[in-house]
Amino acid sequence: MAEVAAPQGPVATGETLLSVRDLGKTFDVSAPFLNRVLQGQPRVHLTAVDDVSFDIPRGSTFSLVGESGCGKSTVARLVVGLYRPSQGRVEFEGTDLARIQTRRQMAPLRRKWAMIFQDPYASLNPRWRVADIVAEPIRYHGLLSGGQAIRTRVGELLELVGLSALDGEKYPHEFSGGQRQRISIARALASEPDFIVCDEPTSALDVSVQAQILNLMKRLQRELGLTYLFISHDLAVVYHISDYVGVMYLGRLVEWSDARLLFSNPRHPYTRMLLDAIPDLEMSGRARTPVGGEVPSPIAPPAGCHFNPRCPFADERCRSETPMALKVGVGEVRCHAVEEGRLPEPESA
Amino acid sequence: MIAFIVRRLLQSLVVMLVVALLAFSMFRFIGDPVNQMVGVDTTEEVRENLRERLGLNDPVSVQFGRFVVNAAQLDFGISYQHKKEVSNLLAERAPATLELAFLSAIFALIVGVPMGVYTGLHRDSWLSKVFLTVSLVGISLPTFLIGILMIFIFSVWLGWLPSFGRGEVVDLGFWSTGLLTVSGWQAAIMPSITLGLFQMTLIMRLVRAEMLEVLRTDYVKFARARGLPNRAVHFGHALKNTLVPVITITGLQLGSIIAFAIITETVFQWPGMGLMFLQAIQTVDIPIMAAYLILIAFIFVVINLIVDILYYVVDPRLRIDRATAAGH
Amino acid sequence: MSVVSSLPGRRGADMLRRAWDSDIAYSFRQSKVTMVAAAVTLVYFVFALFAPWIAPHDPYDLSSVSLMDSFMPPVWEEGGDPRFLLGSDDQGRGILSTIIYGSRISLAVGFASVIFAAVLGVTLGLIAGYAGGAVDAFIMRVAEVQLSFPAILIALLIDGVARGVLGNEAQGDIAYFVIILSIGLSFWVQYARTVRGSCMVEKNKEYVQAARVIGVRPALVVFRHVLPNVLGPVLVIATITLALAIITEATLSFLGVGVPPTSPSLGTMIRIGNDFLFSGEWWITIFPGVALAVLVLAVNLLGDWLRDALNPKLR
Amino acid sequence: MNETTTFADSAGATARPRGNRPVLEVEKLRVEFPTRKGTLRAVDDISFHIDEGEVLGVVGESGAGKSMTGTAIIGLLEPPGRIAGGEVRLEGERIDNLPYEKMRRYRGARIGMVFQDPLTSLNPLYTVGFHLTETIRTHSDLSEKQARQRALDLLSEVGIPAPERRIDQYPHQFSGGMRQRVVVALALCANPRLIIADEPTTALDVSIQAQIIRLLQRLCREHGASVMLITHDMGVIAETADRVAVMYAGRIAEVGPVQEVVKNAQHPYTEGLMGAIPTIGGTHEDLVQIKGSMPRLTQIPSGCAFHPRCPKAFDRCRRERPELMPAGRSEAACWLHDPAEKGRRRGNG
Amino acid sequence: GTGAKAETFRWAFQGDAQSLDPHILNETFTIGFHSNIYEGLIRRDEDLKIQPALATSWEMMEPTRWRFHLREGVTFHNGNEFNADDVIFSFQRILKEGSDMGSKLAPGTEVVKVDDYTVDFITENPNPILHYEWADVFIMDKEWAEKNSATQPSDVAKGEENYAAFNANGTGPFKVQSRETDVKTVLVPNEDWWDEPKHNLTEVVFTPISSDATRVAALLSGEIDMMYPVPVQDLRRVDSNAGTSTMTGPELRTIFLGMDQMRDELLYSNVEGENPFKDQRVREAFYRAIDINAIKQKIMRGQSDPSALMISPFLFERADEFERLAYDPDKAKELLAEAGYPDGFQLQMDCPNNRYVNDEAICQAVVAMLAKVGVQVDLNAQPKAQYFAKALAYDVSFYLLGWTPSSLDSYNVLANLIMCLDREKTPIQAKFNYGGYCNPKVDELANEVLVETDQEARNDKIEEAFRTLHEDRGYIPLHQQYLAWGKRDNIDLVQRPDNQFMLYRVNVN
Ligand SMILES: Nc1ncnc2c1ncn2[C@@H]1O[C@H](COP(=O)(O)OP(=O)(O)OP(=O)(O)O)[C@@H](O)[C@H]1O
Ligand SMILES: Nc1ncnc2c1ncn2[C@@H]1O[C@H](COP(=O)(O)OP(=O)(O)OP(=O)(O)O)[C@@H](O)[C@H]1O
Ligand SMILES: [Mg+2]
Ligand SMILES: [Mg+2]
Repeated sequence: MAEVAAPQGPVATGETLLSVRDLGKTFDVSAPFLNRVLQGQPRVHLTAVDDVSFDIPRGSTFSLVGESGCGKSTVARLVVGLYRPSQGRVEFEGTDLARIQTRRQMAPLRRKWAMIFQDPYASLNPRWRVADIVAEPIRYHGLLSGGQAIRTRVGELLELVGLSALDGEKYPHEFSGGQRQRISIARALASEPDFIVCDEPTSALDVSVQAQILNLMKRLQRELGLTYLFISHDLAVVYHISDYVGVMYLGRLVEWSDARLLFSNPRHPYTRMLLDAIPDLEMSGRARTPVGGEVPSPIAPPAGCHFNPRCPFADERCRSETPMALKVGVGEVRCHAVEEGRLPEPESA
Repeated sequence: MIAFIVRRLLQSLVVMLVVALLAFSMFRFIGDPVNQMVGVDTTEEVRENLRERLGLNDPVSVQFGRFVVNAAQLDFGISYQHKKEVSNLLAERAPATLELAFLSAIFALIVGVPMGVYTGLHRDSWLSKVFLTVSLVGISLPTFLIGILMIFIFSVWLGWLPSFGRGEVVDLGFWSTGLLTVSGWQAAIMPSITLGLFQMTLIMRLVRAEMLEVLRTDYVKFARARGLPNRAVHFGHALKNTLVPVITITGLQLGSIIAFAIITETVFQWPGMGLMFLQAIQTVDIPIMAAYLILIAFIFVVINLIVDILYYVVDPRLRIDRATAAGH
Repeated sequence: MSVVSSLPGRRGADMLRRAWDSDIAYSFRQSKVTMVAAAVTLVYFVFALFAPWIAPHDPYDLSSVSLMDSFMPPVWEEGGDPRFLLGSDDQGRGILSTIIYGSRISLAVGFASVIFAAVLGVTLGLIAGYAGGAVDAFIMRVAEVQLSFPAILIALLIDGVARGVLGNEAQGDIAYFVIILSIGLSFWVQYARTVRGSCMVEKNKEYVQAARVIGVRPALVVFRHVLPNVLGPVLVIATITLALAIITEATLSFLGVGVPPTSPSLGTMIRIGNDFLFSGEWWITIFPGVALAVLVLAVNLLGDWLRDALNPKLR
Repeated sequence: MNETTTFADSAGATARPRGNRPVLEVEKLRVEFPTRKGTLRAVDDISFHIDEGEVLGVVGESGAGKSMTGTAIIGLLEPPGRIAGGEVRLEGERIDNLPYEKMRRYRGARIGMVFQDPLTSLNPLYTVGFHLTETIRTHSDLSEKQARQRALDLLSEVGIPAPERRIDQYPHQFSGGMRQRVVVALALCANPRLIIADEPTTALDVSIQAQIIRLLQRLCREHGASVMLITHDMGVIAETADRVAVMYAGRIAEVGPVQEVVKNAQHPYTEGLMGAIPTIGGTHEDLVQIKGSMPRLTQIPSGCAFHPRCPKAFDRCRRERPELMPAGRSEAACWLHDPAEKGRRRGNG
Repeated sequence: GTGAKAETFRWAFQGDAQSLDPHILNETFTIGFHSNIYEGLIRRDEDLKIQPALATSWEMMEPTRWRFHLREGVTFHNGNEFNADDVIFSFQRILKEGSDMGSKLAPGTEVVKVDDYTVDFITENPNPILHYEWADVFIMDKEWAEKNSATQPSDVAKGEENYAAFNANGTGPFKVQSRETDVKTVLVPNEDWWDEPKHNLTEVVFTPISSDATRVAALLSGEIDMMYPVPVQDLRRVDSNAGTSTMTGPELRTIFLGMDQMRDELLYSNVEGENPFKDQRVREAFYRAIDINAIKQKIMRGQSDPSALMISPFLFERADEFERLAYDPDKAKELLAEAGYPDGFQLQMDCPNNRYVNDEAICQAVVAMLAKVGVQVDLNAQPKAQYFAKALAYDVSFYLLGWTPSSLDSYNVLANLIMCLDREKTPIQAKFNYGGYCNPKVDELANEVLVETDQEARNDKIEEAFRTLHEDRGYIPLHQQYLAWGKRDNIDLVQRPDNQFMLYRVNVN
């Protein structure tokens, strides 16, 4: 299975736009000082992202999937510079973001990326006119000067995402969820970025609207050559939009690979479990092995492989030793069982 | 829990220190304390001598330290006006004010909470509207006006209730109470209603707002969906959840009650601390002002502590971010 | 409609219509009580603003006040004088004129202190909410200290301090500043707490993060994005504290530590009139009392309505 | 953590006890909200039934009126919402006009309900045990002690490990999945004949979602209860339901056996909906996209509410409102299936 | 009620006696309150005639030596004997730090014990009215004071309370049973009083009620038996109420306006470089601007006697020879113009607001009246404590004050208010002449009055002094306010024009 033909497409051709290396982020979630002193509680750190590495070639879509709290959004924020990494680094077009100290130096980079958020209701400032919202990056980065120029550009952007230029006069609450998400996209495109981080952009939308947005995003990617980091917990959506998919569990990237490959031939038991859990629209009558249990607390994750308590294949080693990333095809997987080859082959879907 | 209480205590200590600093600055920097103590014809020599003896020539930090130490021992010096130890003065007056505040708070609670629950449950009934309107009027009439009108009606016109004072007071050693005599209770009726009215309307509106909010929550809906009787839904689930903010606000309001007692005490000639404080303001009797300041802060801190502990008892989630709860 | 709206001339009309159609305007039109309250408040405003043109006399112009005109009952009572519609007070000032001028003081003091409190509270609240951490803790501790002293007490204290520091000068013009300062100081905590709460909610909203991704400076984020979105509750608090401030000013004046009696506010009038309740000159205290209660009631009603109208949960 | 085995047997179960007698019959149900802009019809003359032991899935986009239907059936519409017409019959007994007290006794005892968000469905101030015993004792005359025993049984039945310890804990000490189990237990306390589950899994992670769905399925079968499963996840319906009703703008667009609706949609809306759902293993082609979005209830178009978005709309759709009519093995509210129309069009064509 | 049963008498005043220490404050109410507990060598009867009290008789041995024979067999409330040592102790005590009574004894006076019941006073100068003010010099028990370290009225620096401020041990008709400052003081009759009690009380409860309305209400509702002052506007109401009535009569106090005439520039005025009050025309303009009858009619409701003199006509038999300057605003304006202030000027007026009957209202009226002649006055009305602190610091430009000569003699007025202020002297000469009016001729006359023993000649001199003051317009006398007491009809009491309340003349019927 590993020797699937190298997938064609951006991977082979494009240069790497974003490179994430050994990225880690810990939050201090300790009890207040006094509690620690009086009750002898230790300092507590929550490792939201742990040793995550991946590359995104220009013009492709890299998706992160995983259950709630596994660190997807944290990765996204690290990538766009909302958080500083606790370890590792993020390189954008070869520039290490950690090296940049001042806001001023960061500014030219910032306009090269943008972000789209999950909640279409919270991601637009309700007190601003749509035109102002979309124009904010233009104004802030000083991309255009003159009210008329900006207005024209905003009109273009709105039309690009399938709205009317006249909609700029309105306020966000006058739009439906799908339309708002289009406005978000228009804003994201305003600074003509190369790279857009999409944090669950469709999970608050209805399927019919989701389809519109997904189609729009794909169209924009084709037309503008955009690169996406796409975050979702809906595997079907991810499958649909991605070139590469990474699966996260408790802060770690347990497996990443070419999208089709990953779905047709999942390696990691967790990936398999996720795929199994998806309700099957095809109603193939396939017998599935539901995995019990819930995601443990990220504050005290299980030792060794974080997945071991829920994993049917876990053994002693899994419980004690953290698996290292293992190169498999284009992607990587972190699993002792895969490494040892003691994993049964999944029946292919 | 211990850590929580210790933290609260530490914070209280900080609050008290800040207040003490305020009080001390008042004491030290408003006018020359020596001027307040001696007559105009006192010579500079005598003044200097006095200054030295009072320690006013020491470094300010030393003076503050002394002030705090003294205050901690309840020694606030001698009132300029009464020529009497402030702590004794306050101790004499405190029972009156505290009893008044206590009665008002009780009144506010036992009338305000049921009215709030009623108006919350029966949002659109005419009685609710009456309650709400009346409560608005209650908020809009200044306390002193209410007091004056009450005296006018119940003492002068109808002659039912005494218009001033505490009635007969029984001395229990350190505490003198008016709650053991009929005349004491009679005398307390109008002042405590006057004082409690504002808080009552506040509590009523708060309970109502909270009830409306809680009745909208999923767990109330779910409780109904489980077929629980209204009583259980309204009181077991809804009311209990409103208690958390109600306790908080009531606690905070107790502080206000004591402060508003100043007005009520003035109108009804209630012999409490507020009356004395007002007189102290007019005569710039700094020691009394300073001590009252510290006392009020202390009461507030204690109430807060109790509120926090109650909070702890009521809410198993041990959420201690009161700021958000008190926000609405 | 949007085509029309791009024409500058029609834009104003369009906005008006939008405002008229908005939920707030609708709920306003639905509530008769609120409309009456608004009308009453408006009348007070007009009176306050145009007092010199509206009031029959200028009660502050002492040379026009004659002691011999004092204690005139209202016109409809026996012995009433048509010059004094609502009667006159112990100095011969017309009650009506004095009420009009007094409301002016009450409203001015109320507004000034509310604005002072709002600016202070909103600023501190935004700082605390956005910065978090130690700054937040510090501001909130200060707020806690402040909270232990309710409005009236703070006002009295500041007044007392001012008397001590400024001596009797505090009686003059400074009296107004002292009152505004003291009432304002005692109300900022409410603003700060609410704004801090909203700010902490808003700053985690995605539109704020969107601005941060663009790289907008924190100060600008707070000012341009967060501030406009926390103003709703601020408006509600402002209305409610306006009513409170007016009462507080009246109370202070009643306690004799407010504005000087030569330019009486409603509270001072009530205090003065209070002495004449038993002697039958009820109009000296009752009319200003009613005027005060009606003003405060109207403002409170507005505040009440505003609170409900701006609360999305109640819609 | 041993649910894995507990539920292994429930997977793939297809045979259900089936009676012919409908447990629930809804006829021409209409729910209205008076608003400032006129009366808003959230549920518009819908009719359907649920047979004994049957699971009826209800799908539709947000705001289609799914929850309103459920809430109206259990009689918990919040004013100003009200039932403006139609009938609801539970085992033949009309329940939409019962006095409050009588209906209250039915709630929980004869109809149970599960809400979407397990985080907010439980009162944070009470223990899980209190919730259970309170409900049990409301609907039976068990003693405190017996009720507690029953509560313990229920907890272990829904797969809460160590119920003895857990029963006295507060909701916040439970994870999301655990809480939803408790909620299910609460709904089943008094063995109701019908369970209305309003998006019981939407707030949960995929892996937990599968667990809860299976739990619900199993328990209803064991208790012999019928289920009205409201969701907007077609996948969940496909896995769980026997029949499915598709709602659009307050009306039922199509109702039929689940296989039929999924694979052989008769209504253009259903068809579009199915096409809009991305599937794993499908192509990366653009998704089928229904243009526009569901109308606001205040601006429902005349005739068939779907006609502005419908690629197959014709004149009649704009004028006349179609009722449900037989279409294949299902029923659909679409003029395309009107025999007269078929004839006419055939004739025309 | 019937005679035999316990008669509790409840009464109220607007404030409390500031202390129980009889020497700490020279203030009418406090002294009046003390006079029911403590006694002086002499006392005044209801017509203010001097009566023997703790002294049974006295004589002037020489112009500078007076002998007082003390009453024997008198005991203090604690049972201690009263004797000459107590008298000497008390007269020494009033000169100590913290005493406000020092002025009752001329400087340099020696108090000499002759025997246990005889005391001589040796003065530096002859003084025909030496003992006139001694009804207010209360005699304390020396032993008691020493035992409780209360030999000094106050010692602020010690930071201790003065025992005598909260406990009383006099020889008077009543004993203090309990006291809560500002709340309640209960007195009971002194069974061992040397004099025949003329009351039927078994208990006296005193409550201060500062709010006028509340105090009136308390009387009307029968909660108290007697109270004063009754606000003038409420007199009618109290009278018309069944069961209550008022007692009014002119008080000895004269209310007047003072002006700063000593500074070269006023402290509180917009006039720079000169002091308008130094100009007699300005003072007269002020005088004439004030419509005293309007004040009487509207503010005092008739409860005042306009006065042309700085002393009550009761206390100076030739008072009727004086007449007030007529109210004449036009003349006032002319005078101001002549003086160089055609457009008037601005100044600040200090006024107490809780000291005299309607004090603040009077000041407001004065301000309004002056406004009519072009003088703009900022009114600074303040509680008496602040007011007196300010006035005693001579920090006023224009002020309202009231004065009762405690010796009931004109010399007291001259010496305290009219002679030239001399702050260098100890005690200060004319201490209460806050405006520093000064005319050496008056000083000379006053000094003669002090030693003049011939009544007619003395009156001539007094008349001349007052005439000079009047011509100078040194003060603007306003009126004598009326006493206004309210009581229940079943109470029998006597009202003294000096506003002292003699509990031992109260009967409850
Ligand atoms: N600012 C923060 N402080 C402390 N903990 C945080 C913070 N942000 C995130 N976390 C924790 O880090 C972990 C990862 O969070 P993250 O938001 O990245 O998850 P996610 O995969 O995006 O989840 P979801 O699907 O719910 O959005 C979670 O356990 C979360 O509680
Ligand atoms: N209180 C209300 N007042 C007015 N309209 C309401 C009210 N509650 C609900 N509605 C309207 O009723 C319609 C149906 O709502 P319902 O909650 O049944 O939708 P739903 O299909 O359950 O959607 P979702 O998938 O979002 O839960 C919605 O369009 C909503 O706008
Ligand atoms: Mg996330
Ligand atoms: Mg719903």
